[in-house]
Amino acid sequence: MYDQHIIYPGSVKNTADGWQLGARLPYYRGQILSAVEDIALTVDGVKVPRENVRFTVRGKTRTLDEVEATYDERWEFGEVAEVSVLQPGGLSAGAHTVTAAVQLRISYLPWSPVTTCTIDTTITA
Amino acid sequence: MYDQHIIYPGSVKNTADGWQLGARLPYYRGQILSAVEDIALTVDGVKVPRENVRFTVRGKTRTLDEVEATYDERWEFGEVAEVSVLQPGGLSAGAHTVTAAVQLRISYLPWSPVTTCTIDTTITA
Amino acid sequence: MTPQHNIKRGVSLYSYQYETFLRKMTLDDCIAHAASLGANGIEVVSEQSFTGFPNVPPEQIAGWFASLERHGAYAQCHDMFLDVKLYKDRKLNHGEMVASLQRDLRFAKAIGCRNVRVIVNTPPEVVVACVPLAEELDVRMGIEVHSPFHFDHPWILRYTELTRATGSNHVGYVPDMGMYIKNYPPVFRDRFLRLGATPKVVDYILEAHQARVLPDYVLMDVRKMGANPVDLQMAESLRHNIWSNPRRLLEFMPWIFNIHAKFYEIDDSGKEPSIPYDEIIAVLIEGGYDGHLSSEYEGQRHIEDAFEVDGREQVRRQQEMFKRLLGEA
Amino acid sequence: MTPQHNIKRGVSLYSYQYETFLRKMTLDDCIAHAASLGANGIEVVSEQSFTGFPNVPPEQIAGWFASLERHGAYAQCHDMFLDVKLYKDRKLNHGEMVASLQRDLRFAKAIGCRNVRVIVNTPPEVVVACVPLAEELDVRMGIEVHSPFHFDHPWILRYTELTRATGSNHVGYVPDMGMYIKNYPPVFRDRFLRLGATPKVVDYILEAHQARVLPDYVLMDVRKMGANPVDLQMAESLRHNIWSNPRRLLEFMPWIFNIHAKFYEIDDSGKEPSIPYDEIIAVLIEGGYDGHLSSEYEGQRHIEDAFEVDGREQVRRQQEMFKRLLGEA
Ligand SMILES: [Mn+2]
Ligand SMILES: [Mn+2]
Repeated sequence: MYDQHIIYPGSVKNTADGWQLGARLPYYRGQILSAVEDIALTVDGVKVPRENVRFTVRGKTRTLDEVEATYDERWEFGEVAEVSVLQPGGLSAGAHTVTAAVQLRISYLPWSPVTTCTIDTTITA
Repeated sequence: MYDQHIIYPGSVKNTADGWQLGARLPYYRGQILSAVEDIALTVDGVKVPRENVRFTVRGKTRTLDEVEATYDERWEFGEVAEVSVLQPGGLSAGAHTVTAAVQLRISYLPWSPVTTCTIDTTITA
Repeated sequence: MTPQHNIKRGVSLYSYQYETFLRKMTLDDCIAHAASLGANGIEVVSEQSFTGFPNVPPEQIAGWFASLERHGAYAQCHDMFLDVKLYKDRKLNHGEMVASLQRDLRFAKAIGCRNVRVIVNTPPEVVVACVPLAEELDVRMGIEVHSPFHFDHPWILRYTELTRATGSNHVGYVPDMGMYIKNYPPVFRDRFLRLGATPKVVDYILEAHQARVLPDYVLMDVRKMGANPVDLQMAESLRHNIWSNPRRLLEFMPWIFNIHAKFYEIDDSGKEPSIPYDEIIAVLIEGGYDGHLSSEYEGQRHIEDAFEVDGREQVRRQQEMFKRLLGEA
Repeated sequence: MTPQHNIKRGVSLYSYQYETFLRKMTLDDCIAHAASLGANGIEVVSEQSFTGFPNVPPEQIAGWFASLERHGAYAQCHDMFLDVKLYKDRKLNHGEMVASLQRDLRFAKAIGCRNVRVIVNTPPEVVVACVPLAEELDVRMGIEVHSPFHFDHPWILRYTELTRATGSNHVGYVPDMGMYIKNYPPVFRDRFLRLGATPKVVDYILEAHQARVLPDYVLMDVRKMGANPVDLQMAESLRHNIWSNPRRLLEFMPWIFNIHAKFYEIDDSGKEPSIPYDEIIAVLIEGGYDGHLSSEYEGQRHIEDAFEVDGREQVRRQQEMFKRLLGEA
């Protein structure tokens, strides 16, 4: 659910040390960060290394491993988190296909569902 | 069920045109022959071609294809059928491992269970 | 003090199948054994105890009646099957299924049974179509409510809806007590262990069963534990051996014609470790059940790989338990 | 003429989740909409409607009460979750689970709810341990009896056994009407077709559902038909969306504190094509139910890929149906 809404419209852009997007939790309630097992990003079919991904809510930035070890902060329902990638130079100018796959550990399910969103975007030089 | 009892004890022997064994139905009730989908025989790891197998109850011998098309005759509960193999010369003298795998189409199950029996036997010259 | 009741005891000859298969017991031996325990209502899987079904040789039928009479027993129930998959390439159509059940009604009448166990895969429409003949013959059709089905399962709900609409008292149920697996049967557990189940996984499954966890979830958890194929088979067994509430029998009591007193083992203490017959019999007495408790021993398939099967001893033990619980002491 | 009854109407704000997620509706908008339909009992998934749970900023709580008052509504039920898997490497222990539920009881009290929906994966022992606090706060805990569970499922039977043994009237049930899927939901079917299900397989599944065939068997049959992954997903959906008998609500009526009036679609004729609310409401009236019918729209996830979601219109339609069935015309 909310698959198509994970990546916030028009949010992909380059930053000083890479690029970023706005991401919403594909679930019907906010989650404690420790339940977010992965946010897997792919650009034009190439996987972004997990260790290069950063997650930011309410001004605090964490690695995905730190996210998994955070028990007192939430990714709220419908909240747009900043998901950034450390990648010198960022994305090249032009068209790109970006995928975000969010894996959540849901306490009442024996598996961890993965929800995926793919969009086409254009980076202007 | 009845796995170990499929091949009747001491029943493997050579015949004029091959060899045979006595076989019991691995099920708790007699079956119309059409429900017997296969009696797969293996000797020392080598599969006997299905077309060489014959099935005999109450004096009438049938190929396995004929068995599948027989709607008015039964393999009764606990009955020892003669299962024979057309194989010039029969089994060589000496020790053999013989497997019989019976596949039945059970009307109340969505799959056709296979029950297997393996014995060691010795053919005397 | 056991309250007054009209519950009768009987045996399904299914219980002696292992000995019958191996030709260690004849039909007469089976009847004699049941009757020797005072379990005089005889249930028969006709395609197991006779040959040539449905054209059983008249000598066999005559022998059946002679045995019953000789031992003071009587015919109680014929267990019917529906060979929907008689033909490899198609299923029987409605008319053929109706003809098949009608054949069984007539057969039951011929061997003196007032009850027919209708196998659970029989479509309710087929049973409904046979009501007129059942009434004419005064033979009653009871669907075998068999685990994983239970009285509140959609398949049985639909059966109830369609059959009660007939208003007939010749259509109802033969509940199989295998739907009341309160504790995981030790003979199942031990067999899986012999086949190579992982002790740690086995313990997990037993705990999950006690906690009544959804079998789908147990399966997934067990997969994550690195289960081997036997472990998975054991986890799957939770799906097919359910626990439900024996008190649900009460609502259907007027149409319960016979009970398959399924058991996997009566242990040395005289109890079925998995099926709570004390609870079940209390409910039957409360509901005024007046049919048979028909012993149905099914432990043989779980022990045959390692132990000698002794259907007689097992039936004897279960009947002793029944006598105690029914106040026949 | 509808018989007299005391059934109240309400809405779970879960119904407006899509609009809330997209920031098209505020909490006040949600409450206002429900109240505009006379559905004044408000149920809230607190981790959806508030932030910072369980430390919700006081302004938000104040805003909640202000909205309720402004629109003439009131707090009915807080939907609680149990994060058993908070830690990746271990599950919460008993004490931690009890603390978690106690936290939710206090939260419910703080936002004015007399009822707490206890999520179905909560172990009954945890609920039992919280009974004293529930009584002290006068907040009632109702396990959400949610498909594939139902009142006669072993997991719920065990819950009943352990919770009734407390003798407390502060522990019971919040049944979710998704366990009464009488007809396969058209929105499920259409979505599977859009995703690439095979029309012939879809027809087979729909027929099997009507005939109440065991889902395990449907899955195997469908595999034999050469099902694709979407077909298999659709067949799997039979396992998780069950039909059971609404009359089973009667036995538990004294401990039913709230009802999740789950629905997937109210069509142009004003009916839920899959869940028979006419039957359900007749049973609730018969049983003297005096809690809420709390609208729980869950169609959004089945149509979002192809259609505009309109939770307000769907809730409005369901509430119109309720008014009709409750005789509020
Ligand atoms: Mn049975
Ligand atoms: Mn619900």
